[in-house]
Amino acid sequence: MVMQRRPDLTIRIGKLDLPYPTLMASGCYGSGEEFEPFTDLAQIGGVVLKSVTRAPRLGNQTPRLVQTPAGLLNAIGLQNPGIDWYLEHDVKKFAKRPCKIIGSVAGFSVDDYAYVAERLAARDEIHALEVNISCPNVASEGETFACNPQLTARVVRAVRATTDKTLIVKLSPNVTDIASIAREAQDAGADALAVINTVRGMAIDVQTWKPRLGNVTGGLSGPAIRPIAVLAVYEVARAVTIPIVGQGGIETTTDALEFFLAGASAVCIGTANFTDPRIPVRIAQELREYLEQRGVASIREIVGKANVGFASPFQYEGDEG
Amino acid sequence: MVMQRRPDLTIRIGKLDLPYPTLMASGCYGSGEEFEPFTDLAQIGGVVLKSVTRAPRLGNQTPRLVQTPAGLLNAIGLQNPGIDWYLEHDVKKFAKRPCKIIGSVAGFSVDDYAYVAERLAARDEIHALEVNISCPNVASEGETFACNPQLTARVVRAVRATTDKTLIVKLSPNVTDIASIAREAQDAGADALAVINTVRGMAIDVQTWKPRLGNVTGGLSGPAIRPIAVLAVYEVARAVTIPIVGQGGIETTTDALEFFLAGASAVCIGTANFTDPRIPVRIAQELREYLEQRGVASIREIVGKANVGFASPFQYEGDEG
Amino acid sequence: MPAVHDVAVSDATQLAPGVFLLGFHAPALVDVTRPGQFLMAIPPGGERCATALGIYEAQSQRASVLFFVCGPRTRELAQLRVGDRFAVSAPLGNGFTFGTASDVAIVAGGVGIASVLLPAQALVRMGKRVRLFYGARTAQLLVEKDRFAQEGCEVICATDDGSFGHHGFVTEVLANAQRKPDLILACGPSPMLRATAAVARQLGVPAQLSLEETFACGVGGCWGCVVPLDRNSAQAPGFPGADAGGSDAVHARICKEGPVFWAHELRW
Amino acid sequence: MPAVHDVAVSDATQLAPGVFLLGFHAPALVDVTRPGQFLMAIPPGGERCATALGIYEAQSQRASVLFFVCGPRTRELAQLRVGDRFAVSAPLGNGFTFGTASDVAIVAGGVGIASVLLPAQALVRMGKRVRLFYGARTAQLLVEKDRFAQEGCEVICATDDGSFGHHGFVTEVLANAQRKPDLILACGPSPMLRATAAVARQLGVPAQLSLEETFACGVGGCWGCVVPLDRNSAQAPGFPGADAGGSDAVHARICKEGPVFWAHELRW
Ligand SMILES: Cc1cc2nc3c(=O)[nH]c(=O)nc-3n(C[C@H](O)[C@H](O)[C@H](O)COP(=O)(O)OP(=O)(O)OC[C@H]3O[C@@H](n4cnc5c(N)ncnc54)[C@H](O)[C@@H]3O)c2cc1C
Ligand SMILES: Cc1cc2nc3c(=O)[nH]c(=O)nc-3n(C[C@H](O)[C@H](O)[C@H](O)COP(=O)(O)OP(=O)(O)OC[C@H]3O[C@@H](n4cnc5c(N)ncnc54)[C@H](O)[C@@H]3O)c2cc1C
Ligand SMILES: Cc1cc2nc3c(=O)[nH]c(=O)nc-3n(C[C@H](O)[C@H](O)[C@H](O)COP(=O)(O)O)c2cc1C
Ligand SMILES: Cc1cc2nc3c(=O)[nH]c(=O)nc-3n(C[C@H](O)[C@H](O)[C@H](O)COP(=O)(O)O)c2cc1C
Ligand code: FES
Ligand code: FES
Repeated sequence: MVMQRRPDLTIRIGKLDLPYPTLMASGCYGSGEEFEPFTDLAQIGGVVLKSVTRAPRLGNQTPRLVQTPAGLLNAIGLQNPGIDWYLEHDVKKFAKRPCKIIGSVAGFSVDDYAYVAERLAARDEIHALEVNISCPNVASEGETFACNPQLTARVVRAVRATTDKTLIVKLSPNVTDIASIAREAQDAGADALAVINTVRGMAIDVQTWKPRLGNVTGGLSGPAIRPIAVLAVYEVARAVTIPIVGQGGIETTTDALEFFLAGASAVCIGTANFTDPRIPVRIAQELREYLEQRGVASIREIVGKANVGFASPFQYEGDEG
Repeated sequence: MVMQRRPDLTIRIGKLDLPYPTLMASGCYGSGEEFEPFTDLAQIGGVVLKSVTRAPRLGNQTPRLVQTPAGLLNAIGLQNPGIDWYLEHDVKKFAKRPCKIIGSVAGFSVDDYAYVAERLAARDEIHALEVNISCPNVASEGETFACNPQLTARVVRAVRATTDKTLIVKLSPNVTDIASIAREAQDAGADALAVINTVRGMAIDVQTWKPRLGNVTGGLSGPAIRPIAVLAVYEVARAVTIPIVGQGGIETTTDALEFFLAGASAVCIGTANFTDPRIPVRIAQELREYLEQRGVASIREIVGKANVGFASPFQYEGDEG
Repeated sequence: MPAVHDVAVSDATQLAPGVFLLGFHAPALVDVTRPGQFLMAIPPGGERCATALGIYEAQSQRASVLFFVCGPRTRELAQLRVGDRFAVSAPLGNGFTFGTASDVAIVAGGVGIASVLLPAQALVRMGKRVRLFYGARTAQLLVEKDRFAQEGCEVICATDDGSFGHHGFVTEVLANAQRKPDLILACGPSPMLRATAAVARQLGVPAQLSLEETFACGVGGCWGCVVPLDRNSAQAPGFPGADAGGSDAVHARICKEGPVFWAHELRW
Repeated sequence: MPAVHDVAVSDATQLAPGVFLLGFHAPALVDVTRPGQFLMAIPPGGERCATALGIYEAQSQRASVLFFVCGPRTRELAQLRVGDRFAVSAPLGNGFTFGTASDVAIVAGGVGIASVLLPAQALVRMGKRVRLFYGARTAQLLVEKDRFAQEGCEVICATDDGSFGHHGFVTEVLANAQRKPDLILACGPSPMLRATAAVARQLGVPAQLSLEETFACGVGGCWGCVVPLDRNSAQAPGFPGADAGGSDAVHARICKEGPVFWAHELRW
């Protein structure tokens, strides 16, 4: 069955209307400008900017990157100029981009998050906010906000109070039960959830007997983590009603489809841009062809279509080998 | 500097003396017999048997396996004949193996674990026990024992009470803080810790719109998870004093060395046997060459040598992108 | 006796788009291979499980595999050039058994063709009458059909698109064949195997099916490749674990107890 | 203007064990490449970041890369055969600047040789005097040294094992050279670059170093490849984030602000 009109790829995340369901991941795409020579930004949904903090950050010692099997370890350390300089010099440039711009907020206290979010959201060049809660909370011995339901709720409530713009809360996979964190974020006012951030990992140099990353530990991204990310989306989709931005190892159209079918309303592409900057536009085009071949009118119709729950009443039974 | 005597690869785990620091992972190596045509079992440390339960289990629907980038998803569902038949027919055969045999105990209640462990440990053919606590506890809505410090402690105490043989407790990476679980297991009487079991994940078939595993979810193994496993060993090594059996994606001698340098006293090889059954013997030989070249007398001397702690007082700081 | 064989590529041919024939020098393997057995091809680049492939040819010191590129591992194997070395664990599994059959119908679909040349050759050598019922999506993918004719088989083809032979499924041709065979051997995608089993039941002819499933170890060590089998089958692993379900079915390992099973003993 | 170029391999040569020269037809790239720029080679099999490689040659519609196999990505590139297609993002980064120098010393160590042919050719064309100080582990790895002589450079070699030229580091030869150059360009492993910087300081000669670091994006988008740089450097990214440390050092991106930096401006 072939269609009359071309399948619809547009999607709405909270108040944010996207022409394509493909976002570029925070920290992986600069502000879009860096990739303009290699792709057409008008054919992607939007760019999630590198996370910005209250104070400027020099970031971690190098090496900040290590290649691993089908994966990439990174420990950038949130290098960024700080919100003041950022608002003064960077943000105005974003108006030129032919795609949506989503700011990313990071911090080390609930206050940090609220302060940066409020000032960032106040700018017209910023169409929505993502909150990167995979940061340590100084007030509780560096416990990661995203790893504690209460801390998650407090950050989200504080940020929510500062803006009406679409709020995407980005969850960490480094938890025992991501669904419970997802519920807290939804109840605290999140408009959408980004699932997942990087998985913690490390690599050791067997020649020098030293960790290979200057920061010792880092975040694992790329195809290696895709099965972990697909499951996280699948579980979160059963726990919340707000839209999910699926991410983690998306490199092909098949990969992206796994996330939509698991329950994501949009996908985010990070590390794959380091493999081939043409991938996001190719995925958008192939998604349309895929829907066309199956006579599906809109990408929205396949969201969660493979989410049939679990084989056992005990969600974890049967996958222990 | 070249040595007189060949470097020593022997290692002691609790009361278990291993001629080589290389174990074959539970569920990946049958009882050793299956791989005898392809390798020399006398050149591996030992085989960890497939986990056995109180009652027989038919296991999960197929497909039980899915290839992922540099990884393998499995959901076997602990197919096994149950402890009675196992003791009667299987165990006596193990005496023939030219390597150590480590029984693996699984269960769905504290009682199950103690019952199976006691009967298994009573047999001379079984030189040590590994406890696979990545199973759901029926009594607490299927919560995974390994994901709850109290449940972990209760299982380990119960099993400890049944035997003096070396007890290896196998930890799950699907937790917020693996170090705290490791401490509980040590305090409850574990002689050693196996780090890590598989990482939960799933894959979706974009043609049929169904999960690719019959069980929906499964456990991810192979090189893809190595950076996650190396960090888990690194963190656990800082939290406990008992030996660690490192595992997760070991395929080459370099990989194995990463685990020793992170703090493992022995390594366990699973999925790599599906890649090439010659890998374990090759790693043992190359480990000896590596030590020889560096004039290191024993593998024991490099354990934890790259474990320098963390860059920031906040263990998680800096790896959030 | 199976073993790991280090081999060198002797010839590499693309038979059709995405379909490759890879020959290699492996005297030791050729001597011990029985029809219907398979090998595990060790990936040169590592990082993945070995790939299960039927042993297509085994003659005068040369063995070969015939495969369709459908993912990263077959793509990697398709890049091997003459002279390149790689390794295989082989031979594995239990092959076909011919008994006293005198008129054998071999049913092959798609890549299934890769596992049926050796049985065809053996049966012809034994003076049996051999018909190959060969189905594929389209004419271009009916690779090696002439080869089977040369080997002395009667070759009957079917294509989904009607571009060659019968327009439809090869099992339809088998069902309506004038002469009834006294043994059916089949290898191919599981829908085709199920259809073959149904036809065999109708005709009252015993059928052996070579099953496919995702493998990890290929040697019986991981229990990843099971199929429900009649507990009374001679191939059934004799322990209760496999029938905890209480049914008369047990879970047998395709790689170890199979890959060839009697159609009437399967409980799938 | 950088872009993604789809190219076809025109020639593939093994120069020494593990060292490969890969030529490809890329007219559009050749026209715009400046000496010292690099490319990101997109991995044919995916699953990994593109590989940063210096642009070795760029002439008459053909460009090339010269690389050492040290991991999965370079291994994959080494398997490309004539006619195979792959893609590169290029040209990237800022190259060397020659100013009014008339006597230039180029220091290359190991794979560093891959980034210095284009500047050598350009300088010779401009009538400058060019000496190549070339170091490697052993004679066999002094690949392409004759090529540089043919191009009109005076070639001075050193090997760690003394198998060819000076026995020791090439920077020692530079330090004791009779004639003092008025500009030094260097590319190689960072210990060699640090030694070169020290020699340049002693001699009071300005030096440009082409740095290496693990890259991900190669285009300035991920901040994975930074090096501490004097905040007053013309190449310093003009914002405070980079000097939150309070030091006079800022973190500059090697792929974007570099890969070539003035030795005296580095704070490493
Ligand atoms: C006993 C036995 C004998 C065999 N003999 C042969 C033989 O002789 N010749 C032969 O060609 N094959 C044979 N096979 C099949 C062969 O082993 C498989 O095709 C093998 O998995 C190929 O590996 P791969 O890495 O290339 O593809 P894989 O990575 O294993 O992928 C296999 C399939 O999965 C699909 N897939 C991947 N991701 C997704 C997704 N997200 N959604 C939906 N589908 C997806 C791919 O498209 C592909 O069709 C045999 C199998 C067995 C068990
Ligand atoms: C601007 C620039 C230009 C460059 N130009 C060239 C060039 O022209 N030619 C060239 O050959 N290279 C060049 N390089 C270097 C090249 O990009 C790298 O060598 C590249 O990473 C190779 O990728 P790979 O996947 O083959 O190796 P990788 O997988 O990246 O491995 C690289 C190194 O890591 C080591 N390693 C892996 N695992 C471990 C472990 N556990 N412990 C210790 N060590 C380990 C490997 O042994 C290897 O030495 C350049 C780099 C830059 C930044
Ligand atoms: C097919 C398969 C079956 C497994 N079965 C078990 C099991 O029964 N019990 C257990 O404790 N671990 C089991 N595991 C986990 C492995 O023992 C090992 O801990 C894990 O795979 C990580 O190591 P690897 O990456 O080297 O495979 C299984 C793994 C695989 C791939
Ligand atoms: C180099 C690098 C830097 C990153 N920086 C950030 C960041 O600043 N904030 C954030 O929320 N996520 C950051 N991430 C995580 C990505 O946004 C993305 O969630 C993750 O990499 C998984 O997607 P992928 O596998 O497609 O890359 C970073 C990832 C990488 C690889
Ligand atoms: S594939 Fe492992 S048992 Fe069959
Ligand atoms: S490699 Fe990404 S900024 Fe340099």
